[in-house]
Amino acid sequence: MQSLTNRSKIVSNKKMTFSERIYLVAIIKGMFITIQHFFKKKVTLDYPKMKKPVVANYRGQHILKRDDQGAERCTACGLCAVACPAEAITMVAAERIKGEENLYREEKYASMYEINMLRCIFCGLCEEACPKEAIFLTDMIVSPDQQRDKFIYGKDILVEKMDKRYDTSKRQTHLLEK
Amino acid sequence: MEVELIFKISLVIVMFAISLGIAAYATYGERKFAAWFQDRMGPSNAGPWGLLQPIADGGKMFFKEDFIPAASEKFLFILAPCIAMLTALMTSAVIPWTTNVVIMGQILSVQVADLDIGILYVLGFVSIGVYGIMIGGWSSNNKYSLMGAVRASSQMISYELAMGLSLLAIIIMTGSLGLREIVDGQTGSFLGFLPNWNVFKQPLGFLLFLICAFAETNRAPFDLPECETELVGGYHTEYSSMKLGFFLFAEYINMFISSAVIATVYFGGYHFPYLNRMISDPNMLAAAGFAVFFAKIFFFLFLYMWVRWTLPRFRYDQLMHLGWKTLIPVAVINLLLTGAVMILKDYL
Amino acid sequence: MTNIVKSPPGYEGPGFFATSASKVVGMARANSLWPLPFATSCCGIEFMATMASDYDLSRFGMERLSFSPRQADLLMVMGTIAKKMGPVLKQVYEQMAEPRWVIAVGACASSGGIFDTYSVLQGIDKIIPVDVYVPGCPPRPEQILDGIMQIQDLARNEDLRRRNQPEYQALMESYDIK
Amino acid sequence: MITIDNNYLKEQIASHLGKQLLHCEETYGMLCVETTKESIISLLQFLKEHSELQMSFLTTMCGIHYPDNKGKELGVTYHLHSLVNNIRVRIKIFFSEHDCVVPTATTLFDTANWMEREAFDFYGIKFEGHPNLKRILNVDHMNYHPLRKEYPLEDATRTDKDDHFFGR
Amino acid sequence: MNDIANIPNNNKAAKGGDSKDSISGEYTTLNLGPTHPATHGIFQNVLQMDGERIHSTEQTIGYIHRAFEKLAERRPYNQITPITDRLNYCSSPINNIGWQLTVEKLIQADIPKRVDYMRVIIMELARIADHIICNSVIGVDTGAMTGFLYIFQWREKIYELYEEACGTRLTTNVGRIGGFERDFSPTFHTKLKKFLKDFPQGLQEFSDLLERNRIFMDRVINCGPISAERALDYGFTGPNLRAAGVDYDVRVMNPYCSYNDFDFTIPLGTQGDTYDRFMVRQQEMWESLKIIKAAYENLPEGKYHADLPDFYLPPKDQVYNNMEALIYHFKIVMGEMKMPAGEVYHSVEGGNGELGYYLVSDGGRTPYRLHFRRPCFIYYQAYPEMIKGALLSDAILTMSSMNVIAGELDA
Repeated sequence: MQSLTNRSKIVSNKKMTFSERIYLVAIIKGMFITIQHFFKKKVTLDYPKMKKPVVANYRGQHILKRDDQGAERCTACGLCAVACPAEAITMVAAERIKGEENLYREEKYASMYEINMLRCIFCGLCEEACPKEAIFLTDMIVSPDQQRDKFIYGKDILVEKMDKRYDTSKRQTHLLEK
Repeated sequence: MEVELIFKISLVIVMFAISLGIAAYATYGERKFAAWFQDRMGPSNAGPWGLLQPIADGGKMFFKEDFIPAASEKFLFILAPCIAMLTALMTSAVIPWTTNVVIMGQILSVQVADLDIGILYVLGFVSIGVYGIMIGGWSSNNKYSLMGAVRASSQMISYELAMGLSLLAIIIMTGSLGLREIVDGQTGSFLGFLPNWNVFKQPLGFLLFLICAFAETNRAPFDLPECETELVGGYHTEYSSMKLGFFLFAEYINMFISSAVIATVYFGGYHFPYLNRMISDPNMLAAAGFAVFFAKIFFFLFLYMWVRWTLPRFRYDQLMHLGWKTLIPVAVINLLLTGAVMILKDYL
Repeated sequence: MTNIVKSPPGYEGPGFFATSASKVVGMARANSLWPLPFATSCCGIEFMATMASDYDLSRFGMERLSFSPRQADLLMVMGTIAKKMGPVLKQVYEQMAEPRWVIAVGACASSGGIFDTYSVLQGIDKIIPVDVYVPGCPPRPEQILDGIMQIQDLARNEDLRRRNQPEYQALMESYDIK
Repeated sequence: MITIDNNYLKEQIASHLGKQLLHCEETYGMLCVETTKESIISLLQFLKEHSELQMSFLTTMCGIHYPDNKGKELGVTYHLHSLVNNIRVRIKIFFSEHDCVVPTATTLFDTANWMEREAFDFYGIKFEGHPNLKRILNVDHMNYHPLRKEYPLEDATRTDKDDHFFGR
Repeated sequence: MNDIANIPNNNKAAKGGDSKDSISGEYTTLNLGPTHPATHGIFQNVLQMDGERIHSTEQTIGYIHRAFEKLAERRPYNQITPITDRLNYCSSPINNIGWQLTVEKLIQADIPKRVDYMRVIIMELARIADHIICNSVIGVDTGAMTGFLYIFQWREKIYELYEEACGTRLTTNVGRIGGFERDFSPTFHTKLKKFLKDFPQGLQEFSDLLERNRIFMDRVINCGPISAERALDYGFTGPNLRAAGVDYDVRVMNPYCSYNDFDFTIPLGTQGDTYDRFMVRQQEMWESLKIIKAAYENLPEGKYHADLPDFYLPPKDQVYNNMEALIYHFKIVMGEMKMPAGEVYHSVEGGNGELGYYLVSDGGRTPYRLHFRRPCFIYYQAYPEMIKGALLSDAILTMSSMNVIAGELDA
């Protein structure tokens, strides 16, 4: 086969020198490397006693944000569900009735909003799709469970609690035009 | 007489317990050291620093379902781990653990049986040990097991030759087959500054013996009979529960015994330079000798692990080539040289 | 002599009533779960990361992977199980010696994930009983470890006789195992 | 010295195929040729053994299904690559789904073996002369060819999806 | 030994499964997989063995067939990126970016230089990550577990870099059609600098452990060789082809992402055996490192995405406040982009070789047909030929050195 480019270089040398042939040199060299590591500081993260910080834009469990007055931002437009490659999001839209203005920001809201966490692949497309700053992925980790049904997260889990608000200000800074 | 009998019986029990304990904690040590070699932490959740890990493993295995495959030879299937365990435990009978002790005025040797043919006894039991693996692999009626068994037996047979030849050189030098005499021949100093250990007189023989010991105990780089990536579990693929435990245990006991034999034959056993000059009380000396001996054993156990977590393993045919085409000729040359030196010594 | 000795505190329900003997054995089992990694795809790579130095599975006494199902205690199914693979998985499960636990790691093994397609099994619980589901695609090593710790809890609190209970037998029968 | 470019390639193919050249266009820098299944092997052989072109590397091949294209429902696309000249060509053939027997390319390229098995598995295209034409990715007892457009993607056993929202 | 070759049928052995020695003409059937430790649970090789020697092999694949191609026909263009993640999951970013480049070729987008360079950095990191897996697994399969654990720590560092760049570790879903979803964060820069500084030592240490160790060399030299002609006939690409001595590299032959700006050599082997494959991958990591350095040092200023209002999502604050942006946003997310009809083939140099995307668009919401040229799938069929007459251990090593990734194999 002729050479296709002029940038190639043969890198594998199969000829062994005498010192390589008698095994011992490489063995001792190898053992020297491993014994150095023996006394090195260990890199292990002793989970769960220690936790590794997760980056701000980590794609973990979702939350549905409320605005500063405590009203749900989601308007049940369904974009997140359409954008979901795993088809893990289901929602039912409802009209806001009088007196609920403090609960829901827009006139339409999601009366049911479920994410199947077992289906979800945490790709982040729903967050990207949301036009209302309502759904965010967070650095929280969805914990394993023993029952399959428990992984269908409804609004009770997803909607953020006002006393435990989640700071998403660092998440989408890149998407804002400076 | 009675004192001696009681002493021997208690020695048997103590050594039995020590063998088991060391084997158990060798598994722990292996896991911990392997972790340290690999920048990891190693077992840490079972008890403080994971010290209860071997007990957890044992406890789990005892209560695991005992599975005998329908296609297996049931009797042999059960017999195999027993043979492996039994031979491993019996080998230690001839090892002299330390200098004689004095109890109630009687001089007692801390050795279960001071046989004249101690070395032959060790070699004999080691070669019976392979039957455990062979029978286990064959009776499982599993192809991977069978291949493991075939590998194990051919490997053992090939490496036993070189091992025997390298030991022969020692026997020529000391003129005895008894381990006690071999140990006691290693007091004093050699060339003025080295301890009079056989390793300095027989460096080549030691290297050969060490390599063969690795092969005999099925340790990396010679762990072909059970190499995971090729044969799944090798000869013990079909074994579950404590029968598997026996096989794994036997491997560690064998490691312990072979470390003891290496220390005895090449590293002066319980002797250490100036030890018997510093301590005059025989019982204290025995205790110190015991400690020295175990320190040496532990070093070799560590070496086993160190090598295992460094080297890749051989291929089956390369292993055979190494055994037959390299180690045996070198061992013969070593033997001839030793003989020649011995004859020359007589003339000079 | 009407004084009846009170039963020791334990877990209610048949097979979950842990006595002290069971507790000791359970502790031993929990700390010596030898996994059988049934890794088929992406999650298998994440399992490698869990096993590697940074997360180090050996802390739980789990670094001895037993590829022979006879010796394994924990079947870790990681990655997509296609319908072609299903019977193989079931056979592996059947070959495992009791007690055995199963952990479904990742969206694909737990539910099929994004692969809602003709060739993919929609969750391994269709063919074998699953003890713990770990969500994520693939889960972080932390999540895998969380799942393993849940299995440890199960092992620790399991009664020695549970596997002989009619409930357990019925469960096995419902999966047509043995 | 001939410059080997798409025009040269086109001329060569046209002169080889004659009337069998059904369609030829250049899209996104790659020449795309349509021919009949009778002449596909001779074309592939011609290109492979051509002393100048040396298109001896079968990059990939795959089936395609146009259910509305009556009489030409199924197709196979070959991508050839000349490593020496660094030029690629796409060759397509179309045929009826009732007569989906195509001569095999395994006689020319060993690599065609699994690709043809895959095309058979997905589209039911039968490659005449293939040494081992059976399903490759799906289970043997599957009774349809899943990538044809009429078959659904979804697995019928999925239980956790409620389709009536958003009309999915 | 000659009579072994012309024994016609070994069905008997397959049925009975009993082993006799080769004189009687029967072989042992050994099922390597689908759950063998070295196959990582994904494919099956039925070996006809004469003792430890392999007489013939029959492969069964498809154990994780996930119907990517069908799935791609039902998903809008922007939802295909997460699917490509799972093709060759050892180097997901290459798959992601390869797909985006294909669509960009279809829509003939003009991509800024900065995006190209950012892509090069991410892709070369992915290549390193991919080769780390392959080479360390060769190490593990020879029994050297420790090297694997040393080098894997560096993979963990690459994971951290991915996490900085896109928010997750393995299945990255990085980049969008037209560029990236976000610029490299400041932490990414510091981490990348640290990686570039420290990784050479780690790689060197791994080389020292294995490369010139005779035990290792004996194991891998002459193990599963394939000649250049046969390799080409079997459609080999990537490191495996280069190990056979053909300097075909998509990055050089059909440069994409401004790869022609970078100067790097193509490492070659001679015989196509496992040692060649190992060494080629080893050297490619050094080359990738060189490319990353060059790309990072010359990283141009500018936007991290192309100006493609029809395909690239508008900035979020405009979506919130501006009606026009909101309409575009809806259109893109729903997949109602103005996708031109046409056919395009684009290939990138994936971890295992030429990763090609053959996209047929009819102008609709989803691709009409999307065929992936999966290098693994194509070259794995050469396996029986490569291990014929070899020992069982060789078969295992050949398999791991070919780097067969299940996701890519079965699609």
